[in-house]
Amino acid sequence: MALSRRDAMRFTGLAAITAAASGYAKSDKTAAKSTAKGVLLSPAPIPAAKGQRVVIVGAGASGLTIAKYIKKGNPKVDVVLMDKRSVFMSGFLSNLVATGVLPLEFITHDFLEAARNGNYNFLQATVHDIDRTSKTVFTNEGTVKYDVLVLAPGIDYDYSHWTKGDVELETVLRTKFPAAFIAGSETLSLKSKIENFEGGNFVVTVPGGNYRCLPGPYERSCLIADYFKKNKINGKVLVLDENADITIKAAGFHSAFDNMYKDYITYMPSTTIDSIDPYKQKIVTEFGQEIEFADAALYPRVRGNKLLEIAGVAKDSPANKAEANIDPFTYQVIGDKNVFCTGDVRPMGFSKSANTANTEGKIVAANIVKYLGGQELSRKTWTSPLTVCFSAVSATPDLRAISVHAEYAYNDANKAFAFANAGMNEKWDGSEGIDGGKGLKEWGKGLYRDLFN
Amino acid sequence: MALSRRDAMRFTGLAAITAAASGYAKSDKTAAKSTAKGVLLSPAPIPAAKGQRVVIVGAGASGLTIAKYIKKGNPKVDVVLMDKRSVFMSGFLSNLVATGVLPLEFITHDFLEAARNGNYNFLQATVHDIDRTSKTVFTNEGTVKYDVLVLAPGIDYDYSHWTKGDVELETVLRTKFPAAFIAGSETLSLKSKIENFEGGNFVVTVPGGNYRCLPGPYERSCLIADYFKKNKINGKVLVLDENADITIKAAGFHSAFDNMYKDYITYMPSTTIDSIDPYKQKIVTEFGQEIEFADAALYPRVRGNKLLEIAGVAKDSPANKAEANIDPFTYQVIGDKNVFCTGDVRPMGFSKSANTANTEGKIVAANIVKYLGGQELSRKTWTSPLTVCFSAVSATPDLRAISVHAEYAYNDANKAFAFANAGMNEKWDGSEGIDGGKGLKEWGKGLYRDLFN
Amino acid sequence: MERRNFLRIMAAGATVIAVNPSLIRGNLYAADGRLYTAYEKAQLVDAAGNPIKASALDSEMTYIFNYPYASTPCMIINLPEPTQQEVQLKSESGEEYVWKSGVGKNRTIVAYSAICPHQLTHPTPNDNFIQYVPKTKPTMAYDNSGIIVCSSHLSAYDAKAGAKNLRGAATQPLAAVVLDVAADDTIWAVGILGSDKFQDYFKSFKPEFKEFYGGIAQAKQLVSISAKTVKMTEYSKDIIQY
Amino acid sequence: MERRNFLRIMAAGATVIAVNPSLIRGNLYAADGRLYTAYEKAQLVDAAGNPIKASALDSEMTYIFNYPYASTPCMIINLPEPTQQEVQLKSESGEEYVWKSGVGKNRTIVAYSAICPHQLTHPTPNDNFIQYVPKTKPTMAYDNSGIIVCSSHLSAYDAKAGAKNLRGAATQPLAAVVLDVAADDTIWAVGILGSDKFQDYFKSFKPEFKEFYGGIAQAKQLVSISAKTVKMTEYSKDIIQY
Repeated sequence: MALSRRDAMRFTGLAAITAAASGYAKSDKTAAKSTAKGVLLSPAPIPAAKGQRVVIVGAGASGLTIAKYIKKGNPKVDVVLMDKRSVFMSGFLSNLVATGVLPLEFITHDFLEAARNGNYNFLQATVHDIDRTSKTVFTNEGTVKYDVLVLAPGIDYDYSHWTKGDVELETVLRTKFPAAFIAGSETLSLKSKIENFEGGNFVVTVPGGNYRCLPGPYERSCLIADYFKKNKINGKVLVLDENADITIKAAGFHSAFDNMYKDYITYMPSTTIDSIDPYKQKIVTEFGQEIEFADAALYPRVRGNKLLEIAGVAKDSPANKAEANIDPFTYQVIGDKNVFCTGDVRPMGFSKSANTANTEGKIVAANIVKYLGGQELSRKTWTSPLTVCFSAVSATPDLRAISVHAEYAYNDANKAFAFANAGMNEKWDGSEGIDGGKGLKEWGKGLYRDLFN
Repeated sequence: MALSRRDAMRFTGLAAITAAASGYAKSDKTAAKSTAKGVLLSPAPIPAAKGQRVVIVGAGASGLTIAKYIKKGNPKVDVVLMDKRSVFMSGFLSNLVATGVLPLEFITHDFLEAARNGNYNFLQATVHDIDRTSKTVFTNEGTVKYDVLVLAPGIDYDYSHWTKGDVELETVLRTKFPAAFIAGSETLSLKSKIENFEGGNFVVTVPGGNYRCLPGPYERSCLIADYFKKNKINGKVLVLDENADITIKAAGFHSAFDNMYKDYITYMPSTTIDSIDPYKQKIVTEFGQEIEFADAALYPRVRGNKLLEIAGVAKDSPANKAEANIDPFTYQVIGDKNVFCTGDVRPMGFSKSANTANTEGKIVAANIVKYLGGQELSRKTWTSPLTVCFSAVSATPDLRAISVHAEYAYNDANKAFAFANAGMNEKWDGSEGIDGGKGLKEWGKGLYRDLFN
Repeated sequence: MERRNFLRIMAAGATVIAVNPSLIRGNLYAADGRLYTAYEKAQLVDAAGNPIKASALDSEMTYIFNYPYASTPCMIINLPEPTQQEVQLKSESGEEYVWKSGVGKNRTIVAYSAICPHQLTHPTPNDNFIQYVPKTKPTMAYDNSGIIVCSSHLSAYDAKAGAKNLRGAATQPLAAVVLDVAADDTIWAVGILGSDKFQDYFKSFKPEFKEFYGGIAQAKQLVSISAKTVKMTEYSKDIIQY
Repeated sequence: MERRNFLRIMAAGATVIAVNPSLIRGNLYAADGRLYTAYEKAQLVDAAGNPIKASALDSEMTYIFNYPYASTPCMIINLPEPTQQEVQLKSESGEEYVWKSGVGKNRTIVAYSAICPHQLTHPTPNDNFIQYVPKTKPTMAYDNSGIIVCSSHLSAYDAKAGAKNLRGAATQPLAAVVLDVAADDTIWAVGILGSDKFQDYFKSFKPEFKEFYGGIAQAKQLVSISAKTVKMTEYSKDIIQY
């Protein structure tokens, strides 16, 4: 098809640029030296602080809540929320996306919208250093100074129980059988694994410690089984649980496993993995049992995000490695009250879930406003976050879910937090289950509204 | 609803963790000093190189192609592909997502899948420094050594023409009226702007220079107009074009504007913006014309990603700021042949589009394999990338698209690249337009297959 | 589909009855006017457009009407016992205000915004998670019933005390609708007391407004003259309550 | 729907005709056997299962059959002129091989994999972007027609020369189907010459295999005995060609 005269002219326009740009080969005088220091030690491209500045690192349920509610509590506080991601994807409800029940749009949200509605600054940047003496955060976009720093970076995976330091094995496990409890590529991997499954064992593991989203692996097992059943796939979900029993909503999940998925789920409690061969796709348990698998979502233990170590505020907890070394009532770093750590890096053993982080975030935000106003924080300024959490147990023909809600109370006798005012709805087979399914979606939508609108 | 006995036991399990973790308030001996240096100067958690290692920064169309095709060319080369994002979203086809024609799933893809299929390592990490003397890349996950480094970080926006250095104005523009030519939150912002539009002017700007996706702003204008028309929204798309005419596929877009969108699109060529008031939502042009807008997607000029400056390989080009200072035939940095720069940071004035980057990536990958094998690269090892690009002009009732394809040839007389073997299909109103619409989707799917499968 | 049409008609045709507003005295606003906004009075009418009489409200039934905007749902409930009086309340930003009392012969009639201040859950033609839980029905949200519960995140509100927070994630009471009961036993909404979430609501549900009200502008229209009032089971297809 | 069923039947019921394969001599493989894979011979039959005669193929029509796997589409074309002979070709990884010639009385009949090696575009029951462009029809992909074009990204292949690359993004020829024409004028596929993309194809289209072939395993079944061969317009609903 010949070019028309008009078309030829358009092309010429671009060709002119091409011509001009082609002169480069001539130049040869680049400094070999890196200019990184110069670029990165300048301030990041955000407006100068117009008052006391709170910098929040990590725009998950915790960070987003805190940014919004600090501005609500005192609009004069300057708030900068940072995240390395260009888009938000929630871990909550992601099992429903992985099994095709909900579209990706449902869990994917817009940081800029949150910033527009919340009247704070969002900066897409990754932190690589924090100097708590000069109160400076170093990012790939430049530096940001803070008066108060909030670290809400969430979990990372701790593969050490399985890999004993073998980095290659860890990389292969992360790549081939991702846990899919940090939303993003992992979620899409899980989705394509389920969609392309041709039969055999599909292994789901449940880690020990206080892992993110206690019911998550059980919910996932139900939904994968539901998918196999619906699509007549000759597959079986093997649930390898490091714990002695289902860790939460046990009655509900057990009855779903037994009644709906007898032929599709094998639940294996107290199963500690000794070794994994990702090439032969074989797991050997502590007792020598060999388990072959056609595919898997291998969820290792969790730890605090590496950012805590970068900031020098990490400490192993009895449950997990490298969690935040904070006062459990004020969320302030021990020895540095200007730094708060929230969300899934907190060491208090609360449920690592979005609803907990969201309700906690409102409390922490109110306390940060008080702190910036000169008030000391203490046990007296503490109130309990709330854990409200729905888990799907089936999607076909109806979405059915069970739920739990609980507060936390501090027990002075044993110096521990324990659940308070807790309740469960573990019946899924009547109208409660269908209401639960509707509740699950509205619960998620409510959270998105609170974080982004 | 009371807790059953069994439930109470489950809760106890978690409460035990809670109890154990609550001991933290007692400890008070954290070092205030940052440990960032220690954490970040250790190697990143990827396997040791098993041969010559190529590190590719940026997993867009360019980086993904190069990673895959180096492994195809020589499986013994160790390839590490890095990106700061947890998930891939394409700019191409994103206008169709923003206008609700395609679901988000269509453009969102999985880096881990690409790594699994391509047999290379993917590392989610952000680079903050590069030392070309010791051949080390510094990331928030630790250091990575390279034999060959490929920088394919893509564009950033250059707001300086509009803001004259006013960082606050830039932040407001980025937040309130994002350009949506870097996929992610910006895409979702555009989508909600269109869906929630209540009438008035919707401004779309077309920058000067060699901006990303030449037809993109025109395609977007058509699709927004299509949306307004279909949903009976009393809105008008004002296309403020810095250029004297539509820069590509002009006949096709002009006829679409004139025939389908007479009442919905006002095309304003040669319109340079003098100032933008993002609060009053008013633009003043160079000639003093005042344009009020109800909403907008303001696309400023583009520049090379800041990473080039970090690496010390940036140089202003006649078209854009801070593009790669490379030999246009070998893509090697002038003075440092171990560093290649590809994709939208190249200064050659090729079309900044995924198909160009993908075809270019295969050539560059083959050349890197040769270079690692000891061969010198030169003009003789160069072949032309291909630009094949479809643009939707309507979605209702049928998806219709126009297209262009072209190679590039170097002209020794004027030392410039120019289009060669170019062709257009700018007819959209017959069956060609419908075929074009189908072609558009298959074109995109082909690219995703090539990048991820 | 029917529910959607019903709402469209409600929004568009809310101009049936004319009454001299000065005949009706407000009696339930904060003493000092803080956190009280008067809107145009609207008479509560049934689906056929006939005035609803206070004495005709079923006991412990949640009725829904949209007020003060075409898209902002409220609930009116006839409680089994008289309400408390002069209840001291506090908004999430710390402002204090007083809710005076229920209305009607026995001070048993209350009305509140049905937009949960926690995360804006509210009745739609599809479903309703927020309603009064009768005394005989258990709820997971609180120790006893006879309260208002949002079953989305289990916030519990004291129906007889200005929707004061009892438990859950919500950090302020439901906004109250200030009601008048006229001498002829007709019921009138006259304003909103407390911190409403209308602006957040308008930001958050634009696609829903298009679906149910025909557009965003339509959803933001102020209700005028009368407000159609129906049982929650007629308003929403599904009632979800734990 | 019809097309989908057609494919399922094709995959499942490909066991109609039995012939002694030894009666048929291959004549179109690479001289040294490189890049040639023999598969079970399959006779090309029409939709009714009757053998297709070489002399009965319409000139310049693209016919589609699936070979050597139930889901891998190939095209057979009767060109208007005799093909070239002993064409030297090169795969994308640099392996050289020889395509000998077309078959049939006048050496005009050629067959190639219809999976474009560039990005795996191929005919499906929904649409077909890759086909022979008759001499009288223009194409955007190249200066002259009478060639094979993938209109997804405009790769052009020389139909009469082993599908050698003429222009576009593809970096190797289409894989060739090695054909035999028997003494009775029946046509047999016997193997694949050149670098095929079958493994990439199997990785990339799993959802499609479920939709059109009933499953991934079914899609990977080897074709046996016969291969149903239809005009591309019967195989795909939409033909897209620039």
